[in-house]
Amino acid sequence: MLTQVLLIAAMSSALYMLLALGFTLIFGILRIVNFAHGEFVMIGAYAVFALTSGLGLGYAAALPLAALLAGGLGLLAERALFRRYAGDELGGMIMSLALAITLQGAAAVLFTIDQQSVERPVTGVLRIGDAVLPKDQLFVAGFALAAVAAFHLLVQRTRFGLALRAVAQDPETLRLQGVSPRRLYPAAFGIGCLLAGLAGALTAPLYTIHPYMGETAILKAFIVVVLGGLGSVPGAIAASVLLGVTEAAVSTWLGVTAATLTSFVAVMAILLVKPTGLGGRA
Amino acid sequence: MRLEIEGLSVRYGAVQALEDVSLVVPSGTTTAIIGANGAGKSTFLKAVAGLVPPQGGRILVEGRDLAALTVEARHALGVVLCPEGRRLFPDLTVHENLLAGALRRKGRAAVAADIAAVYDRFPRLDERRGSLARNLSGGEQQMAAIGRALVGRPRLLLLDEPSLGLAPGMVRVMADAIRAIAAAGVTLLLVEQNARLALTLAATGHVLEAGRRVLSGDAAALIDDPRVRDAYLGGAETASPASPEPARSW
Amino acid sequence: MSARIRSFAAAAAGPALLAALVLLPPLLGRPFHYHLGILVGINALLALSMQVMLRINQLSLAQAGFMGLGAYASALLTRDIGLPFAAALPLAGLLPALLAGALGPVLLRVRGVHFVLLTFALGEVIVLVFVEWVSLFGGNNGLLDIPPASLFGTALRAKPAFYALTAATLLAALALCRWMTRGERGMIVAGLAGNEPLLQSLGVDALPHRCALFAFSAFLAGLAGSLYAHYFGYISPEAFGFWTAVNALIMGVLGGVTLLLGPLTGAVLLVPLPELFRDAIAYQRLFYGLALMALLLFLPRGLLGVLRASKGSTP
Amino acid sequence: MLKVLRLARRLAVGGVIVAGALSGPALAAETLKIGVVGGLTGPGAAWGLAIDAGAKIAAAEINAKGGLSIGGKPHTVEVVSYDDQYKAASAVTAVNRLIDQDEVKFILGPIGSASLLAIKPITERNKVILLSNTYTAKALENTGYVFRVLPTTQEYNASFIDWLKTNRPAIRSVALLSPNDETGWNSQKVQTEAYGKAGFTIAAAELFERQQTDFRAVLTRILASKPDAIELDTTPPPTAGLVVRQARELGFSGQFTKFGGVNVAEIVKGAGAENAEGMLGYFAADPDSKEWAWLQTEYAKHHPNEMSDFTFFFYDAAKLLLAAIGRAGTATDTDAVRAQIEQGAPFDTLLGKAFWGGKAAYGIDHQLVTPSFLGEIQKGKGKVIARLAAQ
Repeated sequence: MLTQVLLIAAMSSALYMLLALGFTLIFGILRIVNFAHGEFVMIGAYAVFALTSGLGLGYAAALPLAALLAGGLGLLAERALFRRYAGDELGGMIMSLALAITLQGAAAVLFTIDQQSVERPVTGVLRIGDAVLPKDQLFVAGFALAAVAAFHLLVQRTRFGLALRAVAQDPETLRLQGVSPRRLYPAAFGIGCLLAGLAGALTAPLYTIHPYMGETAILKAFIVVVLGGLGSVPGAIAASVLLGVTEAAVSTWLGVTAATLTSFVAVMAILLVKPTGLGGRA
Repeated sequence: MRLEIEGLSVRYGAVQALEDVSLVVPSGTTTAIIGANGAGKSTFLKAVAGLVPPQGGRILVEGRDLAALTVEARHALGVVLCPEGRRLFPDLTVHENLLAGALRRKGRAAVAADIAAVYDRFPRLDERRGSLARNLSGGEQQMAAIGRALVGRPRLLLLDEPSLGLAPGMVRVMADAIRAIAAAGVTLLLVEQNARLALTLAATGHVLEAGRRVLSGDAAALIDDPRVRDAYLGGAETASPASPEPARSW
Repeated sequence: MSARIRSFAAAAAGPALLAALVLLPPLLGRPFHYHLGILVGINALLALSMQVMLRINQLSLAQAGFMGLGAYASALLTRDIGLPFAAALPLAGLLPALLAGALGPVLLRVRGVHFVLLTFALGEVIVLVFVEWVSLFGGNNGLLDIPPASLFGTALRAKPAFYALTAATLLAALALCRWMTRGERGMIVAGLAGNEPLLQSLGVDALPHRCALFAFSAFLAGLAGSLYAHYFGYISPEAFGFWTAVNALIMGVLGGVTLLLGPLTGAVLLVPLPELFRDAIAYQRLFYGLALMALLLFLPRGLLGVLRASKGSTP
Repeated sequence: MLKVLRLARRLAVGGVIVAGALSGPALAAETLKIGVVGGLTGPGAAWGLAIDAGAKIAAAEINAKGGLSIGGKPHTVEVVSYDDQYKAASAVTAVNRLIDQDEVKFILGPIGSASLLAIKPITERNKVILLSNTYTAKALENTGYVFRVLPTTQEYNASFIDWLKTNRPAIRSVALLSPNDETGWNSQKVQTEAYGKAGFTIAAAELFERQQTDFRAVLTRILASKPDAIELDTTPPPTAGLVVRQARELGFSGQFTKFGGVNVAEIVKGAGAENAEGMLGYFAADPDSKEWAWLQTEYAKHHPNEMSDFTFFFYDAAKLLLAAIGRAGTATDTDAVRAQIEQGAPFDTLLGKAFWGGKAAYGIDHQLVTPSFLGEIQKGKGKVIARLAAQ
């Protein structure tokens, strides 16, 4: 049972990372708590659905397209809606709530409220001892980890990533180096939404798709990011693992509702001791 | 790069930070601005860099009015501020901080050469290139901050309190560095509480009091001016009686 | 327009607007309008409780949880212990106020977005306790058969009577908030909003005052909860979750965050809004979201903020 | 001046919004209004739309025949629907509006337990007839005007479990999985008792949160108890599909049963046809029947999404109600209409003969008892394998 729990934890952790990284990136750069983040997950999932069932594309082609679409829409949203709220935490939060409601409504109109599903690209299971490892989940976890690694490289190894890290730490000083934070916002928002869309596109074959699926996603992203410290990438990664393991263990041995309660009590406890989260610095 | 300031005034809400300040920094020279805490020295540099909007007056670089230019555009012209308190990116390494200074620039090789030059100037930084900025000592931070500004290829370098909180040995290192920068032809505008240091490094000096320029002149002469000596030099050594020219508007 | 007339108009505009809003349901006269009036009142109270915290630049998402605490307290005290409503109502405010007062010294060390997240988690924990502690709170099932509000031995079963109670509670809360933002107290509140030097010059220790305001905001939320419980006669945890707090926040922001009448204006605007879209059910959520975005984009300082700005006075 | 104009425009916009919200629609002279309250948007809207469509199909049918004759006068039947978003407060608003503004005396819905419990005092006080469906046992407690028009597990699961015992003797132990709310608690209790009474071992009884999509942990827990069958009870069908798939992937090869109601299309979507193969469950209606095909065509005229089988019950309920109003000859005296509803049994419904029951369980015969269908999922389609008459 322990092996199974650890496997479940590992797979959830990888997904949580993907969910949380985009969320924390957008907060780190624009100081906007994007409550519509879950809706970009939903967009990614519906995009895969539309591209595969509607246009007959293969999943391998639909996956990157869906992520790009979510990223592109995020870029547009930054231009049209969020630009004016950079640095205004309250205003940005409220605008993102309005956007979340709008996107849910739009999805319900476009795709109806029916649950949809996407054909799984991978099937079958791997067995490790008495533990079972579905291959599609393995694929999702592997792809998610690869995306997290790619994101890490982008942030750590490129000039663009350097600018992103710099603007998150001190936007004014970045201006003094001749780089305008405003020029980084669309890309940051777009990448954040792209990661969300990728999470949605990856999980689309795993779960069913519906217009309100974003609310579950945002809750997870929220817990992870709060635990890890807003804007902190290493914090988000650590917190994803922590949440994945706690959830798997508590819900296996104590039950599901206990797991929900545990995660929120853990959030409060950690925040009370360290208000900026695990990886955050005041 | 010649800097001309005409009647500059800056207000923060009800507080008048600068009032009708005029001065000229001739191209290729080092100019010092001294004054007490809160006299408006940092505000002056921030106004030149574009971080605070002036309420009145003009800022001209090579005869060009900077009013319409953003901080970033001024940086592109070569107006680079090395801010008070160093303002390194705390969670970037020393090397990354230096790279951040060159984010605007294209051409990797030239940037790499400039960074190598910084390491030559400050060997200590080279040793600490992989350390996070937040873990540096004050002197190391100041080296990194100046290095970052230099990598931005300044033509007019605005240095805000480079000696603040440094040990005497480190102050000497800084002074040498500043002389070398000046020798390379960069126009320098230096703001310092350490008036003696500033006036030793500069050709010309200006004294700010409560947002107004009250005294200007040849740096060497200012060091000997009793008013400067009493107020800013702790009335230390004896000085020659030569009096500087009185403040006047350009 | 002479300055005197203008200042008089500015001074009279608030009370006139308030009177107009309060008298709207009796003028329209139908029970359904009273019902909407009651909903507006309860929502405005909650939005007002959020505004108390927003005044010191702290956004608390725990207010819906505090409202729930008030609702459950009031319901249990009247239904199971037999306390009269007149006693349960203030207790329903005091209980969340005590909790907020007790947690305040810990929570309020944190500022900005971290405070938002902390209060979000607190709100979720409160609701989860309602869900999980089935024997006391009835779990997801909620509490049934909550007795109607009654004063002086008369049950306020009729909508106009309950509307009067709601309006009176809201007016009292508005008066308290106004009192709080005037004179020296007002200066302290302004100081708590970020002007720390001002506080120091007043010789005020910030934390106790912030705790007191947090407790006061929880008190208002608790009152809203009590009214909710006794009006509907039935409560369940989902009514006090995240979206309730968010809706109250949106009301406050739409009305105008810094203005006393902002929350009420926002509630008057938003509570009936779904009624507008009732003929286009499939598009309801979409239109609601678009309407919100439009309001935020075109009236960024809130409806009242715009009205005041066009009058030429600064808020 | 410009400012004044701008201000005036803003005020006008605000005024329109408020006025629009407060004005009620005018009453047509010879119209009978039937109210619908249900979750029409948001998660679970499929069931709310089933109420709406059921009522509208029945209304259209009778209007096409020249309207409903009440006391000799033909009335056009109009359906007025409000969304309660599954929230108690919104349901109360909807009911207030229906009773007060629309002057409606008959309401179909709601679905959510919270909504029903919150509006019941109002409808009872106003003697408004409520044809509802909620799984809570409290729905019919102390009521006079509430009818439940959809059978719950209580009504049929004993005969289903008996069938299982006789026809699948290899199954000895059952694990139950239900949503963690009033519906789930209630149905899990009923199922536990019924399976226990029939001699099955209850290997595990687990609850989950409705928004959950990942069940591997809880399934690991369930599979550790080595059940022969997993009973999915009132788990919403799309979620049930996910559970089935994740359980199969974790190596569960036993039987799935879902005696809390099956929607084949939704389960197959979530589970994949190969994983759902062989699942046994309660079908509200026979998907291969001509009635189903007809209703589905009618449904498509109202809503674009796939029809939920709840539509059957609300179509029949609306017809039942309209017939009772016609027989009572009054659209205002709800006591007379109630008497007609109670006396009408047994009725012919789309599903076959139905009647009122429930006295033993709830104290009042306001529970509709309909024929039920034991179905099996075969190759992604629902096949009825036994038809159990109403009893």
